Amino acid sequence: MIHDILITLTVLTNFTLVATSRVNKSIQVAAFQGVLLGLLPLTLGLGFHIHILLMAVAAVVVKGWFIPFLLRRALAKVHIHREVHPYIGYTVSLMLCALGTGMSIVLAHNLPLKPGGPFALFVPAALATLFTGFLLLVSRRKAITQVVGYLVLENGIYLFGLMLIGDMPLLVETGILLDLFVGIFVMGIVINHISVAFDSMDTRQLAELKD
Amino acid sequence: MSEFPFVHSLQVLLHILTALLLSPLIPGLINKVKALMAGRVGPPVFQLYYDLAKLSQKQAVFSRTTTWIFLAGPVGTVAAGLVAAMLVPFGQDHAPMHFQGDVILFAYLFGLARFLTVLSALDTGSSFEGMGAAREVTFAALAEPALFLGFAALAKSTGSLSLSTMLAHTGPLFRFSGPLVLVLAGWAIVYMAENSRIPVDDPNTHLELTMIHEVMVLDHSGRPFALVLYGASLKLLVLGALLVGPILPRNAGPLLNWLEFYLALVFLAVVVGFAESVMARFRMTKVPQFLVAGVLATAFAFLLMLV
Amino acid sequence: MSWYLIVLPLIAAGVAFAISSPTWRVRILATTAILHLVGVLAALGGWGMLPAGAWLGLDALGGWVLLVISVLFLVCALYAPAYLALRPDRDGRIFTGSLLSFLGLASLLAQSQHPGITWVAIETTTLATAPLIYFNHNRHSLEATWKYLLIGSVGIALALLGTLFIAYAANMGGVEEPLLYGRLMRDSALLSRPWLRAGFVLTLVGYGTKMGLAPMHTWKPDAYGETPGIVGALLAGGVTSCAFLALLRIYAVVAAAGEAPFARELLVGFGLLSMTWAMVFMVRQLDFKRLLAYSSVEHMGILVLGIGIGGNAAKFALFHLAANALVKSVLFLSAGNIHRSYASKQLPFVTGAIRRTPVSGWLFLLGFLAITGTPPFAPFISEFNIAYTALTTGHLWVGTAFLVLLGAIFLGMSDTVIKMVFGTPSAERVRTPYKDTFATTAPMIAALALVLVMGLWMPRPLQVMLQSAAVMVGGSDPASPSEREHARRAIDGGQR
Amino acid sequence: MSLYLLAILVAALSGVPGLVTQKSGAKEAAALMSTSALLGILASAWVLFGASESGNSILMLPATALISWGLVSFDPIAAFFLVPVLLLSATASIYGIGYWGDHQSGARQVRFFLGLLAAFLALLVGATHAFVFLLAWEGMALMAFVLVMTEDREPETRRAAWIYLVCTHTGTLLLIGAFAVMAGATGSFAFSELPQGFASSGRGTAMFVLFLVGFGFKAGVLPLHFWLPSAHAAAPSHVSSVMSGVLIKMGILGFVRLVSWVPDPPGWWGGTLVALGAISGIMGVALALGQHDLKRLLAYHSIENIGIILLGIGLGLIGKSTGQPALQVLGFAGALLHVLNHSLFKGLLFLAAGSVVHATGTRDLERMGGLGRLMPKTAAAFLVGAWAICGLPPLNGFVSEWLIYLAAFRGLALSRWGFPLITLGALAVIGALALACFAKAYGVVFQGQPRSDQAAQAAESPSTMLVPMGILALACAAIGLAPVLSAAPLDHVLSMLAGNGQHLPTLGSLAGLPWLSFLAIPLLLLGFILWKWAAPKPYAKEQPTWGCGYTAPNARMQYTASSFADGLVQGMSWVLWPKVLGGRVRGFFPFPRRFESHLLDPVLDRIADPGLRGTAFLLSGLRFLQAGHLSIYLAYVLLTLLMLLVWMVV
Repeated sequence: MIHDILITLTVLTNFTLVATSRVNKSIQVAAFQGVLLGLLPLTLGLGFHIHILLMAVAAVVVKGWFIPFLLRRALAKVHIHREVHPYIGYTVSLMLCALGTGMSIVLAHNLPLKPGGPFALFVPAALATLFTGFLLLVSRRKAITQVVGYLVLENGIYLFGLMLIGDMPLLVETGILLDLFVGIFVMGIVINHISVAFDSMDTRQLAELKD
Repeated sequence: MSEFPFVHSLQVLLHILTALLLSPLIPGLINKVKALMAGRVGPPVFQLYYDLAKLSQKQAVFSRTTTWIFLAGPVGTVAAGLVAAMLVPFGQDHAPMHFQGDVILFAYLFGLARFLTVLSALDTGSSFEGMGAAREVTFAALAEPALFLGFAALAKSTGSLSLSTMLAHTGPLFRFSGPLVLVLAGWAIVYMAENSRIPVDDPNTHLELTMIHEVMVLDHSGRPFALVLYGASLKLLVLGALLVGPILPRNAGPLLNWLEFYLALVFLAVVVGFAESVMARFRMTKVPQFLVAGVLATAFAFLLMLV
Repeated sequence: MSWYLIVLPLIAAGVAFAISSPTWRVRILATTAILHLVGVLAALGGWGMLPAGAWLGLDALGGWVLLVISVLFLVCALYAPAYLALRPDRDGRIFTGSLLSFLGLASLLAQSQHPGITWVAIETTTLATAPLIYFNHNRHSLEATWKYLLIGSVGIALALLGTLFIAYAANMGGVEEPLLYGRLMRDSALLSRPWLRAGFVLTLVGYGTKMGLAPMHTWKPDAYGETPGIVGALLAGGVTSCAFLALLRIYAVVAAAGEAPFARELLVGFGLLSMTWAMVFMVRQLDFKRLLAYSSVEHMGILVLGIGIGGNAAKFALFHLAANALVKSVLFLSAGNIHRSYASKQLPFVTGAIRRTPVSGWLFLLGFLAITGTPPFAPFISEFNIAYTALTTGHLWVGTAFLVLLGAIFLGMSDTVIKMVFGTPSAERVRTPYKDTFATTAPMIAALALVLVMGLWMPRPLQVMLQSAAVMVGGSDPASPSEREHARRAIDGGQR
Repeated sequence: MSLYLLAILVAALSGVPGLVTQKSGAKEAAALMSTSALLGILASAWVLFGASESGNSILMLPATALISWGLVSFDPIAAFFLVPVLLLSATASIYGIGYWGDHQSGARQVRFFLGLLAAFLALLVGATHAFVFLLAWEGMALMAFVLVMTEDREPETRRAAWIYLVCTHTGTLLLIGAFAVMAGATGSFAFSELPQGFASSGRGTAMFVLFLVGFGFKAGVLPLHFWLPSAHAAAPSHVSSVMSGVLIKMGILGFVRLVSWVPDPPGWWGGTLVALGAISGIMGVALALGQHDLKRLLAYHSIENIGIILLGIGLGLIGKSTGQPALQVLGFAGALLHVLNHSLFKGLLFLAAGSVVHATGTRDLERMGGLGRLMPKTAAAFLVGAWAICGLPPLNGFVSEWLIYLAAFRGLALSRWGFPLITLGALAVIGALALACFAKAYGVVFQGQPRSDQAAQAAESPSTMLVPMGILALACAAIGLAPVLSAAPLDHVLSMLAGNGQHLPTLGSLAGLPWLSFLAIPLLLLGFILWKWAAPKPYAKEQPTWGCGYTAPNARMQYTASSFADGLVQGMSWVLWPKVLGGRVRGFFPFPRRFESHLLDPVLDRIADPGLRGTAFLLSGLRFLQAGHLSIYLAYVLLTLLMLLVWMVV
């Protein structure tokens, strides 16, 4: 089944994301993940209804092209290539990511599924992606990598949302599309300001406000 | 007593006269005993009467720093002492004034006297008199509980809050028993401290730095000083009546009762004189321990009552 | 439903953003605020007549929250002209526009009967308020904005996932779109329990982040500390109320499905944790704006604690929402004035505020006393009743912990407040030209007066509405003696 | 009832003229406050002497669902407590004209808040509903806080006011808990009798402990007294007189109300109160002995007197739980009368102390002396207060202590003889120590020679300050000389404290109050006659004090306050732990040496302050939790989520 392959690929991209040190590559991988997820609704056998098409196109365009474009533009300004000295090293990150994926499977096991759907892998994959996004947010120092993490986190939610796209398209569309557009847009602006004000994108410098 | 209002009135009159006139005799007796013990002839027994008569003729000298309080001390001491004398039974069963709770008033009248004496000492601004005043209040803080615990024991025994009943009707359980001995022992200590007798204080010295009462009245003279001396003797009498009260049998006629009372007072004076002759004054730091012994004695008396 | 409540502020926001005259901009702001309040009051008349299938409309709960936000907004809007006049260096366009958009979005949220719309409204309020936090355009405000956005967005993403979980729970049970709250509650027996529980956990963490429940509150001190007082007031009283409302809606569904014990346990836990965390950071807190931020964390804790205890406490948690919002406006606005006068918000530098800014100094002191539960101010009523309900409905240890924490927080907070308000202004500190004027203090005085009135009296229709709102969130039983007395008095025939 | 409400209103408004007019408004405030006092005392007399028809009149405030019924009831307890409240407020207000004149900072503010304080106090005594009670309670506390803060430029004042605020708020929180438990039992926030048997239950115990600590904080019961000395010392003296005279009595009011609700108090309640009373009384006076600050000294005496009052209430409670009406009547009556008496003489003492501070500009005892000649009227007023507070006949202090003594002596006959015995011993010790302390205070301040230039240049205070002292002194004398006047009002109050269907004997039948008046006559008469006899004749010689041979004594060589108290303080050093600085003098030709001894507050300086500092330090150690790193903040969110999910699954 195609959707199972796509989901497996998504989970694999998660591991790539936590293991990569080059910022540019992590943007690429996130974009690839976005495309994967964007294509996913077309493979679910729900037909080519206007909702489904809209979702697919929007996701592919936004996740696969627009956001990576924004991020690359910000990256070009500050001349950063590598994420050096993350809070959590790459090996440990990989292990944590594996652990998270395992936990996601356990957790998903506790959540019953509607019988007969094609969604067996969706819940663990969604939770694993969510966790990966969180892991990136927590472990990385560069603001831009953190935004990538946020993007991955959103991908996880999107993946879960696809489970409902057939029965409740309205809810999913309103939520997810808005989230994608506005959230990332504002973040792009903020990243812009940060690079101007701090002349770098290391969030270590963003720790002056504390107790 | 209600059967013989006339006898009763007579007794009241006798009581008042005793309180007013007889007290200066006690210091005289004590001093006579002390002199005899020391092998001297000593001053006459009525010496204090002569002193008082002479002092009341003399011109008084006042310190420039003093205010009216200076005079209030001696005046208040005598006034309070005389009123207190009306609350304690002498030779008869009941004091001229007796009511539930008079025992507290009795104790507080002495407190009033002390307060005014101390203030009149402080009024001079002399550091010697200040020192005496400080000692007076310090020792009183220990004497007071001993007095009250003794009252508590008597109250527990008699079920009464009136001094007359407590002293004159101590009850069969109490009389000549262990608690009574302890109470009397405690009160004897209080008696010596309150009256500034040896071993707490030495009434004969005036310039030694170890004194309490005498140093507080250094600046008094003339009539105020007469009041001071009279007040001190009054205290000896009234507290003496308190001390001998519980052991008087009071079972004979009025006349004999009074006789017993007077004899007991003489006996007390002799004992005090004897004690002063054979004992030395304590070091000032030992005095609190002595007083604590008094508190403990009366406290034990109370506890023994419960057994 | 009242479209105009949503549309009017949004149009006004557009206009304010477009025009160039600062004078007209603040006039639009104030006028919109007044009109909005009037509109809310008019719309409240119909809270009981919400049609069953409506997607948008005011019910008792939403009406109560919207009323609070509208009043709070009015206070801030009346304060804004004087404040903006003091800040000619900053562009008022984005500021005014953001404020007005927030009002519109809050109106949308309050009227939303659909979890999706609720979520959208929350998301957009986050975005609308982000520029407000960045108002000062310096490094610190940027850092605060960055933290606010990222933590807030993550939280909201979790809330979205939680909403989707609940939708899936409904989907499994065969409940069809549209997933209106009313329908979810009516068909609550059909919802899948594991999904519902997981969904509640996710929304609790998500909206809890937005509310500022410990330990997800960490953006709060930074954001509140770096914004102007007026924004702090709006965030602490308005945005948090929005998130709380969103959480309450989900809680109502969960409670209707019979999962209330599970949810209440979580709410009580978060409540106590928030109060404890706030207490830890309020002790020896030298920065008075951060102090207020932690106080906000504390009071968010009290809100969820009240809901978690349930019954009478839930009703007074709703009451506390209003009390807290209004008092926080007084505190943040006066703190802003004091900050302006001293050009510092740190303790060793700010002393003797009642000498330099007498009105603001007194208001800050009174606000502090009010928020810590001093009668006859309104927060006392709610804190008293929450404690009472906890102690008499079997939550003995919760009630005890609540009172102990209130005491400890008072201890910590009073230390800073007294050092700041009393004494002599330090001589070395430069004196800025700022002075208390009528325009910078009158809105606060009005707000404080309202808090005082609320502590003593409340109009009958509002009481009825509050009671029905409480019933929606599990506060059905009139457990308090005051309630019983009231009932008895109603029987007696109203002998006033 | 309407008189009572009018009195509250007038008191509340008394400071307002000063705010709105150009003139200072001090006289207007005093006039309004005096009017209020007259109205209020009239109303009280109406109730207490039984002229009032119904006894209790109840006011219902306009209510809402949130507040429910606001009840204010002018019952005998309220009427009794209202008398000192308004009397002291009025005297303080008159006194304020001269004492806190317009040249002082914040004079209008002081008058305004003093008016409000009086109003809240007056409302509190009549509050019979938890909300109204707490409202008036906190209102009172806050007004007092602002008044203590009057001289907020002094760091010490700020600290004192802060400690006070924290203590009073803690107390209020405890009261909230207590009222909650109580309302849980009675089903109403309105005060009403508790169900039979509740007091002995676990919840009843919790309620009692909460009330004990809550009211104890306000009353200044040791070890909860530690806010009191510094707050009283820091406040303007007329405010101190109100605080010490009536504000701390509101804690006692609370205890009295509590007694009236409980039909069957367990025996240990009274025992606890007696024990606390004994500790407060003895420690209070012991700590007072070692003070150098005149107002702190008086403040510690307030703690002592609260102890005496608690002894009385405790004995009364023991009487109530063991069914001994005599004990009940005497204990409660003594405590209640002592409430009134203490407010009169302590108010008087604070006013006189204020007069001294006003004249010399210092509170330090060691810089005073000889003021009796310079300010004779103030000295006389202080002497009356001192006389009364030592419980010496024939003034009012003796009467109330006498009643408590009577209760204690009667209690000895019970099987629970221990607590009466403790009372007896404690009262005896307290009496002796108080006498020592006030001999020291009066002696060092007013007698001897001035120890400093300020003291030497002191002058008598204006009549606006002397008249209030005179009023209070007269009141002290009136109660002392005619205590029988208090019997009927006390019987009225006592009837509210009786148990279920219990008829208490009258106070007059248990205590021979007329005897006290009767015996005062010979005492005064003798005093008068002897005075006439011994008074200095015009030709009496005046000489310097005899220096016992030392020819050049000066004022600094007088016995000081510290030396006076040294014997007692050293004797009790095992509980007081005086802090001594400076060493012994050694050798034959010693260098000049300094010597100081201070008496730290055992609770504030040795427990509360270090405890709070330590706690704050520990809590500061948790600051690392918010070090500013966004990643860690996000990790909190993640961990919370994971933990909750795991918790949900498990």
